[in-house]
Amino acid sequence: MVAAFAIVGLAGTRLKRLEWGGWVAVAFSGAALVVGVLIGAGEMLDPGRYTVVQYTWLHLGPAPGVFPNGVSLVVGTLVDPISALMLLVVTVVGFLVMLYSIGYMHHDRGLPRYYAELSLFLAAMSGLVLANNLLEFFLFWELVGVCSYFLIGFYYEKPSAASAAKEAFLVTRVGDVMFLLGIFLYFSRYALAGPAGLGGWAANGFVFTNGNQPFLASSMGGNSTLLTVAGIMILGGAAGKSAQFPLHVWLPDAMEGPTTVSALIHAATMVAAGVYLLAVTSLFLGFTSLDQLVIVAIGGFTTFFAATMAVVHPDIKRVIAYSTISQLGYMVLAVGAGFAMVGLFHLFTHAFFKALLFLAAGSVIHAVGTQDLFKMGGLRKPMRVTAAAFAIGGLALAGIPPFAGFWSKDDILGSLYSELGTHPAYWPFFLLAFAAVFLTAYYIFRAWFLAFSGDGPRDPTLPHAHEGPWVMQVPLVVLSALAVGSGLLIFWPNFDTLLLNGAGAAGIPPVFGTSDLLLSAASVILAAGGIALAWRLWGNGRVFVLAPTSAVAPVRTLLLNRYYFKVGYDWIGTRAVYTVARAADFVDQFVIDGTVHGFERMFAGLSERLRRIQSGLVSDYAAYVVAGLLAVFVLLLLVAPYLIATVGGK
Amino acid sequence: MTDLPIVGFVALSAALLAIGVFGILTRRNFILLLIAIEISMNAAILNFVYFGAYLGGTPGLTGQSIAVVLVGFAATEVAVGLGIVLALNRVKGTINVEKATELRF
Amino acid sequence: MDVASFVLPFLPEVVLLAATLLIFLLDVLHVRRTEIVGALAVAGAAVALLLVVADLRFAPLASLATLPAGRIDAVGSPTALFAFTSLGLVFQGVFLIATLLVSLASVSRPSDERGAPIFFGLLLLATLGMLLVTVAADLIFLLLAVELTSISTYLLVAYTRRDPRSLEAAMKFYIIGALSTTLSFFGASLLYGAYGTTNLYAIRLAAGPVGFPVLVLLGYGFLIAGLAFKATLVPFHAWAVDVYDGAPTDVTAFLAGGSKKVGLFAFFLVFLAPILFVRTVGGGSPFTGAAVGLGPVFQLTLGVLAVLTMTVGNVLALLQKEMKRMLAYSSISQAGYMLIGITVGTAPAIAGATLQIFAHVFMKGAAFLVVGGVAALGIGPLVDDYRGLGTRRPLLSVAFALMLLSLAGVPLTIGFVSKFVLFSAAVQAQGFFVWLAVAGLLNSALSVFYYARVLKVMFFDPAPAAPADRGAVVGASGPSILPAGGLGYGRAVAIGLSAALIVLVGLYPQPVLGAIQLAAQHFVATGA
Amino acid sequence: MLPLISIVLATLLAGTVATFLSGTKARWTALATSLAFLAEVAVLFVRYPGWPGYTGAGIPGFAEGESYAWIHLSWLQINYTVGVDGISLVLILLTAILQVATVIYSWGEERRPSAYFGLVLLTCLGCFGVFVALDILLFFLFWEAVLVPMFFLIGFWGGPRRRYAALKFFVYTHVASIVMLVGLLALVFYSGATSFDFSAVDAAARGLTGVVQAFLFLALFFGFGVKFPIVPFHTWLPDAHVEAPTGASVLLAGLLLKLGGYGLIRWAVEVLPSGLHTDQPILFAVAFLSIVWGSVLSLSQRDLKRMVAYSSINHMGIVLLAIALGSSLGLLAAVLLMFAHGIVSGLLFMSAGSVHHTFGTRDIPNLGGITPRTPALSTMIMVGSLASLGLPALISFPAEFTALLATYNGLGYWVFVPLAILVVTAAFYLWMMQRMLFGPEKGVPSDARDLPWYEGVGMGILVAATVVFGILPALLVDVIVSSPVKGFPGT
Repeated sequence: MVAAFAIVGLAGTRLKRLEWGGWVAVAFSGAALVVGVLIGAGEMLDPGRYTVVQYTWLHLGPAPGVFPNGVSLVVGTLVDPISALMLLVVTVVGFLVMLYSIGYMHHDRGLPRYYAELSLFLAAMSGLVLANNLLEFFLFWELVGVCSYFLIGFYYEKPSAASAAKEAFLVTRVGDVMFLLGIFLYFSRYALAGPAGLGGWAANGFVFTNGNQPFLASSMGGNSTLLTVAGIMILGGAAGKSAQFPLHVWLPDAMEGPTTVSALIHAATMVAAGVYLLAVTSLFLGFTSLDQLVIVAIGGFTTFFAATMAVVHPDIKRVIAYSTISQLGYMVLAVGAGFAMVGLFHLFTHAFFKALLFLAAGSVIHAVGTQDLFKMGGLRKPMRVTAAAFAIGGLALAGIPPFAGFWSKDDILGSLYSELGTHPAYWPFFLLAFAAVFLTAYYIFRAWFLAFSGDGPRDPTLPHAHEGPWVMQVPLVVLSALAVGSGLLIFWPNFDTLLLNGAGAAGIPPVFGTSDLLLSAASVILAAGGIALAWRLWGNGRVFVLAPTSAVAPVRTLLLNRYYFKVGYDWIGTRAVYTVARAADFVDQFVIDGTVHGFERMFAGLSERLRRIQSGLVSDYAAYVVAGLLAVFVLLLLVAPYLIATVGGK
Repeated sequence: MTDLPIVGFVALSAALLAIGVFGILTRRNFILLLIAIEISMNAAILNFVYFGAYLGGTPGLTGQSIAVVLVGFAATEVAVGLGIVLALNRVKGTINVEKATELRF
Repeated sequence: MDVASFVLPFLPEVVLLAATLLIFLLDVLHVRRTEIVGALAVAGAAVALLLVVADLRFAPLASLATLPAGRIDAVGSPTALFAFTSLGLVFQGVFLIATLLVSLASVSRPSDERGAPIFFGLLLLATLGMLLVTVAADLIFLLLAVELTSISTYLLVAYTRRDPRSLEAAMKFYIIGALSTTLSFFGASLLYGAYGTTNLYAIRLAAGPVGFPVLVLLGYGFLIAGLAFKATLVPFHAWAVDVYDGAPTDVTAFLAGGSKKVGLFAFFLVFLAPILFVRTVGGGSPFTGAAVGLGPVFQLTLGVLAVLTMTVGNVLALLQKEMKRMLAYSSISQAGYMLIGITVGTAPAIAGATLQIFAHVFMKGAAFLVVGGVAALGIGPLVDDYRGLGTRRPLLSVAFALMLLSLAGVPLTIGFVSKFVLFSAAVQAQGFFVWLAVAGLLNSALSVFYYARVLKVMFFDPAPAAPADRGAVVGASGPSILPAGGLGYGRAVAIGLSAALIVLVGLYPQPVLGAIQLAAQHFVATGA
Repeated sequence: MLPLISIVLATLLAGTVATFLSGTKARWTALATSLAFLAEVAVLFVRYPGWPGYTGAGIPGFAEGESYAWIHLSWLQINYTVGVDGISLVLILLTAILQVATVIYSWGEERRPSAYFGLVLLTCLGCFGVFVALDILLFFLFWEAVLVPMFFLIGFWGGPRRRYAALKFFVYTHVASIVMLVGLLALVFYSGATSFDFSAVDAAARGLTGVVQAFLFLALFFGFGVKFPIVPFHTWLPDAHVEAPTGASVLLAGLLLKLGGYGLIRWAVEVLPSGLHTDQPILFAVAFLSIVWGSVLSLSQRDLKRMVAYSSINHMGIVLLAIALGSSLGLLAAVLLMFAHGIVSGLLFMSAGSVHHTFGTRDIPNLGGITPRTPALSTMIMVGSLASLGLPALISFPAEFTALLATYNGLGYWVFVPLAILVVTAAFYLWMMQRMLFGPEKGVPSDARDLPWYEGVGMGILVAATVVFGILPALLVDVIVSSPVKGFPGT
């Protein structure tokens, strides 16, 4: 069933040569949506059902050492509550973005390529969430990375787009490498050190399940250096994909791609795969407490760190991109603290309201042809739907009840807060995450006010704005509904059980909805404060100009320059590495080849010198004969007997 | 016959060989070279004679007869040498081996 | 004594002698046409070769246990002048093949009427000397037979009598040759003094020297020097380059392909005995006083000579710009390889060296025949003059390339098989000899440089703008695939035959190698 | 029983000769031969697993074996012995695929096509021979026989510095062959093997002491290693590749480098396991050096072909690493990697060749934004690059994954070195694509056309192989695993 879906997605890529290719893609993604909803609904109505389909892909035979029982690589699908949830996100957002693209991408060249790549992405992403083992997970993980690479570089004539695509691939590649090492470490951990009956884990192909039951982290137990390193490596992989500090640099640059791509890949699905990976790992494989601290630290820090950069950016898409990094930080934080389900819940809601924000931003860009917030203004009049959608997304992001973001973000903060007693080391990161709530509300409404409030565009050369076609509006409306409603899922009677079943059996504290009312109130007040500040500075067409002499001006420069991370990475990536490469090239050409040529010259010189003895004068030749005779005598009478006597024969 | 001072005789022929070889190394005139070759050849012939005499009996006779053969051979060899001298002289106008160094290196 | 029983074993030699006499007789009768005289020489060599091969074929080589009566009398006797050995027979075959190829190539050569009888007559006479060397059982007889070859070849080099280069070559050849002869005879006289006999078998069988022990080493030392001249070992090699260069190219082919092997076979006869029958010389080592086996002493000395010869030959060939001199240096280095076989001294090694010598006829001898043919096409003597030959003369170039590749020891050629057998024999002997194999292999790696350079020039470099093909008789313009175009059919056949054998034996060496192996085992087992 | 391998050899030989003689029709002869070869290899493949009862003339562990006396002397027993096992079969398949692709790709060769195609077939013949030979002399013969046609291909059809490159190639590989030959001979004679056959040598070598094994292994390692090529004996490779005509480059990277890997497995690792064990640190050091060096140097190259050539050094370094692990998992990885690299580097070299034909230069900085003008060529470059940097669903991924897994299995955290280098590998391919394929158009002549049909088909075959075996690597793995890897504990 699910495998068929992947094939449908792949087959879809082949049909895109036609003029109406976009609609074909929409149709296929619609079919996928139906399948996804069916699966999701099935899990919701009958939670705790695990459906495993599995084939052996490769049998590599036994390997003495770490894998004495042999290694099999399998492919298969595992449908469980969390994968169903993810699949729902992917198919819903995928379908809506496809639909939206019909309008948004209308004027672009290379549409067959666009739809083919997008379809391939959807197929790969679906495969990723349904994978039943780490290897398959990694396989699709790489595939979505490549799709992302091509889609970021969709406008490949633009050097900045080509460069951003490369950057995205490379930075995530760093993460991938760590991920792969993490896989190996977990492999060996469960192949050798696992409890009885689990030794065959590796032989079974590293699947998450044992028969029809999931392997769960608690059954492994224990702390070890190996497991710690493995966890850090998995975190590295996730950090690359989910753009966590310090591998966050690629995501803002990835905004070079079409906005639809940003919405689907770089907001809702692919970047969330990192969080999904962490969640899956924490549920099935287990993190040590040190790992957890590191993950919490990374997540908490990223949350705040990315939010600060969003505060000053003039580009509407990049503001949302930083926001994505920041929100992903929340999820990482939650997973790290042991609340995988909570993190996934935020992932779920975030996918909808962030896709909404992007699509709304896309609508704006479609209308005015620029991404610079400071050129826009007063757009709420000609674009009512978009303005409303952006506002709903913003409210959800800011965490204002009853919008979806409130429920999930509040849950994260609450869960973390409940852990502070046992883990005082989490305090600073809790505070950072808490502070980020304020920043989040501020920057997203700064963007809203800049774009939509006021009387008209600040740059009068902008074209007259108008709302997009219905194919663009429908997704906005649907996503708006989801941005409001998806958080309410928390009140679904089965929802608790649904997610608990993923975790409860594992013995992970099923903390869910343990929000402290006081804490919730504080965060809502903080968010409201952020919105108010934004109104104060930017509302109603105001433009807040920071005096260059102000004390915070250097901070602003620092933020605008993204803490100089990009500069530093560029330096490493080009200057440092290329210098080493040039040096190596020099060694190759002059030292190694030079040595060889030196030998050549030596022989040539020897040849030249020896040639001289061939003087042409016969008396010389006779002299050589005599010299040779004497040499033979020396050899025969002295050297040979001496050598034989000392070395002892031949 | 066995009390021949054989060491002395061999020393003599060795000296003869040395003289001949010295001549070959130092002379530049082809004719003189031929003479030097003959001198050194005679050292070998003399050796056969001494040793023949020293060994005596049938083995001794072998040496003597070899000496006779070698004398004939030496003559043949010199004749060929002279033929080359003549040809060389006709073509090059000289029999100085120093002048014949066209082939070298 | 029954004349027939004396003459019959010498049938090949007699045939050659008869042909030689006939040629000189016809000369007197003013019948000097190249075709007639050449045909006579070819016929003589061919008949002799057939007789040798028939002997090899029908003599029950396969059985080592029972030695046949008749021509092969392997044991020899302490008083005999001759001993017919199967290995000697193999060498007779090698020599006759060389002669046959050279005379075949020279048959249709445009040469002056006056020169033909001298050329072919001397060629056969030299061959006669070579054949006699292979049956020698007596040191003096051996040296005299060598001299018969030497003197004939001195004259052969000079036979044009007008070319100053040839005459210069002959002069050098003669002087160094005569000096070496002197040294050889002097050495022989010392051995005679030490052992009281000049018979090789008697020397071998003698318990020890009757005279002064040091004479033995000195005598062998002189013999090494004297015979090394013929075998072109470094540092006794200097003449060879100039002579190979200055001599008429077909004579060079004969010198390189044929007569130089005489020296090597003489090494076999003279030195294998002390190596194989490791006996001590009284008096012992000057260092320890202990008795020293002759074998190791010779092996070390010859090993040093072998390495020196290979290396110097190859290094000097590296930069040679003239084709003939390059091939001459290569020829010197090949002698070094062959000497490895003698140094190791086991039956496999001797077989390897013999095969190498056999192969060298087709590789180097035929290569010089090609050079002679190319010169007849009006192409200059420098390696660079061969530019573009590959396009203009594809077949000739391919044949030449085969010979060079074979010299370099590239597989699928006879040169590879021979080196393979030789070096594997050295490795098999283990110890010190492995290093000989390594030295040999490294040298053959070095040699690839200059062979490859010729290939590069022939096939990759563009032909010179002005066609240098003016001497070509057939197909003067444009590529000609006619094998004989301008070469003469005899030469074409000789070259083609050699190239074919290089590949055929390279692919399936069993028949040749099997015979050589038996001969070598025979040689080692019976002491000669 | 059909002497199948001899039939294949005869087919190739006849085809080669016919091609040499068929003048302007040579490409057709060559294509016919190649297709026949491919069909025969397919038969070999189909018959391979569990062909009942016939394991060859007493050659344990091999199928389709044939053995005939060749040179039998008292101390040399040399046979014409051939046979295949899983390892060789996979590499033979690679040979056949590359041969077909190369012949089609080179369809437009106008300079002396008969000689060109003849030499191409001869090279493949030699490689096939190396993969089937089970006798030391036969092996060496084919081994060397590959050099000569390649020398001519580079030297005659190559680029401006072709003579230097051809000579360098020949000399390097020839010197290595000689060391290898000494090693093999010593192997026979020191072990006292009764014949030059693999089985005999393999059996006898077990009796060698550890020191001798280690020493012999080193000699063989050097001999095979230069072909790999291992750093620091690698400098012939970039020069040879850059100057070689495209077809020759493909064969050079796709097949000739594999000879080194195959030789090392067959004649050193399997025969001298304890030698491998002793020398392992050296091998690891060399492998890591090659991996890092090849990758870092790829970064600094401007010439597309040179870049790909250096990346070959990197990939073959991983192969060496996998072999050096001395585990059956490692060997499996090595063989898979060799297959993958053969196909992918072939594709990349063809791309580089087409870039050169189309734009007159391969200088990456001088080209830019070629995709709109030559979409097919760009696609090929992308597929090749992505495959080379290990994208899943393409052939390199299962191979690299297995190799890394094996490395982790054997070396633990050291696996981080090749892993980290994966980033560098990605970097230079991405850099190349960014500059050459994307961005504003630069350096594209006005008459530039996309791939001619034959180049497209030639590359298409390789792309197909990349995808098919990438998705279904079990086709290869099952064959490799089914053959018992000789000489390892735990198998």
